[in-house]
Amino acid sequence: MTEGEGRGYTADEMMTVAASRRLGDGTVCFVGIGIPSQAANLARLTHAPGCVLIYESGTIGAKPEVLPLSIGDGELAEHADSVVSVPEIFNYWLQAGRVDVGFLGAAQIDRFGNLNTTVVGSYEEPKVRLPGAGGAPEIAASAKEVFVVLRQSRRAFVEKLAFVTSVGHAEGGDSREGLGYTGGGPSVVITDLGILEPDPETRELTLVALHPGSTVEEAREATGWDLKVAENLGTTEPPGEGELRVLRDLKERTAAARKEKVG
Amino acid sequence: MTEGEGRGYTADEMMTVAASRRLGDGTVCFVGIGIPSQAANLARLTHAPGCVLIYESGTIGAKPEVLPLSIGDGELAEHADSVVSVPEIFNYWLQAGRVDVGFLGAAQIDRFGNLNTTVVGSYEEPKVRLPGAGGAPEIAASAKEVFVVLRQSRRAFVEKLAFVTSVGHAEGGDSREGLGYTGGGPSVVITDLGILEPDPETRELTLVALHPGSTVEEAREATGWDLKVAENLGTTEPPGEGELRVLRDLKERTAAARKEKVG
Amino acid sequence: MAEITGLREAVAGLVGDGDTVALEGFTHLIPFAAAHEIVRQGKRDLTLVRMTPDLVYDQMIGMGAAKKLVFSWGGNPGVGSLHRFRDAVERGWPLPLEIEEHSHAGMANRYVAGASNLPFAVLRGYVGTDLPKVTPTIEPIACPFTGEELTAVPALNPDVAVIHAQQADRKGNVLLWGITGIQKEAALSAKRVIVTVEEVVDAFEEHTFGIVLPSVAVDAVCAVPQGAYPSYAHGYYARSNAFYEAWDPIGRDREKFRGWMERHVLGVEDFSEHLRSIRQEGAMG
Amino acid sequence: MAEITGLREAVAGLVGDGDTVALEGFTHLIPFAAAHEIVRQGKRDLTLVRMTPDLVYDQMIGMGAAKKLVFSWGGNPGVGSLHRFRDAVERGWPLPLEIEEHSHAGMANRYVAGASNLPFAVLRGYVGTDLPKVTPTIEPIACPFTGEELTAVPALNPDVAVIHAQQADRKGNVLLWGITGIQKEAALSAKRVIVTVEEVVDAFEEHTFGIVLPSVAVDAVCAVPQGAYPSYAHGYYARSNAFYEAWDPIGRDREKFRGWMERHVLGVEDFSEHLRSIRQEGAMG
Repeated sequence: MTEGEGRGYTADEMMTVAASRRLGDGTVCFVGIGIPSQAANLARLTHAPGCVLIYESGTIGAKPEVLPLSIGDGELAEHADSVVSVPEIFNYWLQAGRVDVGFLGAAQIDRFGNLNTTVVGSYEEPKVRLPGAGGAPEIAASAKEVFVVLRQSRRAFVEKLAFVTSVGHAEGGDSREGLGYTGGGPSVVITDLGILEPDPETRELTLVALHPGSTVEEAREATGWDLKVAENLGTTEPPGEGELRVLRDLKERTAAARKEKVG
Repeated sequence: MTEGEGRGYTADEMMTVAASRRLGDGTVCFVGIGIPSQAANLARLTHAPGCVLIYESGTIGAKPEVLPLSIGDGELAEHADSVVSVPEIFNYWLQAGRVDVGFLGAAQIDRFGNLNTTVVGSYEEPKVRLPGAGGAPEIAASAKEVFVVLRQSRRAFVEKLAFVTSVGHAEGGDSREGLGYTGGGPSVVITDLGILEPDPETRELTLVALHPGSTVEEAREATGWDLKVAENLGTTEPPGEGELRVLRDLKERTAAARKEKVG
Repeated sequence: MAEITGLREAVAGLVGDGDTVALEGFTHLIPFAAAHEIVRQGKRDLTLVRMTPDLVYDQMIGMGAAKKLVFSWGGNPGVGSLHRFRDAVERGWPLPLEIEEHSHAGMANRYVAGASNLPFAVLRGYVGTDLPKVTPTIEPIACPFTGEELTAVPALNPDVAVIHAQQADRKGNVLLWGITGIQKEAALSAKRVIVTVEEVVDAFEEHTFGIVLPSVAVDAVCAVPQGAYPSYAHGYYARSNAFYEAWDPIGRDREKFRGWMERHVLGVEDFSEHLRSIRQEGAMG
Repeated sequence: MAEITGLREAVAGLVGDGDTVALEGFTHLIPFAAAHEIVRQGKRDLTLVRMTPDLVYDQMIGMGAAKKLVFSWGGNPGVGSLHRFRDAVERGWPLPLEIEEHSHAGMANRYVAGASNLPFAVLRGYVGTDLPKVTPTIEPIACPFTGEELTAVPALNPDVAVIHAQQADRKGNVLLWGITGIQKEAALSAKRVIVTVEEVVDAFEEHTFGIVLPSVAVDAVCAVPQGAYPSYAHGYYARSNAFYEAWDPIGRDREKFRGWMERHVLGVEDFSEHLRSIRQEGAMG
């Protein structure tokens, strides 16, 4: 993890805050565990109180007090507007096009925002067996847009995925449209270094903003392909005091709640 | 309605009691409104307390105190073991093969137990527009066996149905098997005159028993085809005192409960 | 997100002439108040979708609001025929009524497909019946794994779904309990959703067979106490079986029917007046 | 009708070597007690089906009970890898593990098809991914009405489904509430059903997101308090996130894992002893 040295926040905090800012108020958001869940809840607790958070365990309008460790913690059902079955959440909500934003992480991403969470190495004789698809392929297929959040490195940002688990912009251009999906694919990739967005024509991920202190060279170094950079490269607004306080409070509450003894 | 003159019970009571006796204890029974509901509840209140009554509105293990007028009266949900959605009752229960006995009525029946509840006359210019299919086609398709209950007359027992709404034994013989249904089709037809069962080979409905006081001639007269009669024609045991008392109590309770004022 | 609004505004804003409209409620929670409002506003050329047309569509069809009916069982439950429905089908009065008929299982699965954004659903049924001869929306489909032949029916995606529920909270989340039938799927299959409720409450209580339709899946929530009468609202009031029985002679006669609708539906402002009006007249007179 | 019986008898009578077995519970109500009993009885050659294998299958796979895994997400939620699962897939220890992997939506719909007695389910997914290249149970299917191409997956019909629930009544009806995940469909898709419950009660209370699995759909009900530990039972006990975190170093090491399983699963009589045993040792030591 790169530290935002001397800047009073970490690179992960910058990434989480940047992701949370993209969530508009009232957005229906399909949330994964980890940074996505942090970012979505940060948004809910700051500028987007009307966000509707959906977890794939079937909770709609979840309002967790502390961050869940798993996708189905009791915390999520406790204050949810509704709790439905897993088939319903995937069929009646995600596939039905009711989700505005799907939030995904990945082990690997390619230049068109396709994602791998299945395997590194060959499928038959894997170097690393990853958890697999989970809800990701259909989130990538059916959410109106997808936010991808992951740390930028050559191991993660690769020229060619070992396995395509979830489709982003496929082969680029309008190739995604030929697949018959109703969702729009990734609209943004937020990393610890900056923000990438697909080019409107080619759909290739393009660096559009750097977080304070990051450089284009760093970003190029951390990307396994020849990274395109926008002409008008922006700089991310650093985390505000309020954002940081709410995020850290949330993480402290979560850590405190987890300090229960085993057994 | 033929009266069981001087015998202390009506022909409809005989029909209802005869139908109720066929329901074994513990049977999972998909119940329609009218005589089927009377017969199933009579069975539950007499020899088959472990019957599980399912109504297509989604109530499983219904235990109505009074007979529902509709398939979805509140009475049915009140003491049910479970209440599920309509898609679930049809998909997870009926189609899944969990129903032992489906109870059906009809406007018309043919010699192979096929049923019409759609139309009399032509479909485009109907003489009588009947209610239509409802749950009947899939009850006929998927219940392990089907009990048909209807009053015997030339208008109802016809040579050729105006419309096949629900499949019985199709064209007879093993023709039903070719349709790919998992249920066994009608195993008995109970009328106000007697009891018919499909011939094991031809599957043609055959009169196997007469209710007390009915004659073969009467039954033939009330049938629109050349009715087959079993060699060992039985006689139905008349309704017992207990059966009649429970049935009449049930109907009285029901009538009393309905005497609420309109508006 | 649902707006909590008046029924008149909701129907005016969300139901258009020529729309495909599904008013659902399986015996329980039938949205009579909304149906009356649609009739009062003179909506026309509707394609009405409903598993069990019941009195609610008998009234709408008899008033000439519908050009087509998609359904699976058209009777007065436990009583007999829907005479306005029959008159329209048998004699084209007041207008010819196109019909598209399925079985309950077919209709239920069509809503499920619609709610799931799939173009069709698969079930075991229809084979060997005459339904495929008269209903074009039934096709065979083969399992790509076993080769087995089954039946496909197309999704239902009404322009508007209307349901009645017991309660909404102030954010517009909707709670139903008791027999919930096909309401969830009907609502989720539609482009626009109107829900009438018995009351708007601060918080919901626990009900084991309860379902909550989240606010985000609803467009308008309208408080209409007794809005499901003469059907029932579990926990609020019982089904008026007497009304269903009394409807038979009214529905049977064109003049009686018109008169009744004029007095009790067209001639009143809203559903609470409707209820006063039929109560005044007494015993459905 | 469900028999209320002991877990040992239920597993002995209803689970056979070579069976396809689905232990379900989506984070909530994971049937750990039943999994341990299956391991203790030395069941072999099982095809294990589960959307999220979790620690429960990490333990079963590590003990060599499985020949095949059908799944959609194999991790330690919020913590990291399932090391026993990875060791079996990457290095064939203790036995090679055949895998059949789907997405969550695919698995969920496979259970729905199984519960519905249909040979396949239809969804929008898999197209453009590498999953169809490695998973043979994914096929294209065309809509017979629109021609649109979608994806079909075959039904799941396990020999045995095992779930954990909060309560059963004395007739064997089963009540679950909170996150109910895929449990209903898993149970209804299977030929035989075992349910472990926190307690058997005289009557159920109201719970809005509660579902009741009727007795007639269940074979055995076994009272096993805390039988979902270290997952949770809403209303009874919370998820032991600490256990999930502490599992990582245990699962990571073959010897540590074997030792732990021998001490706390094979070496105890039942799940209450298991709980005593891990508590005695303290902090997962």
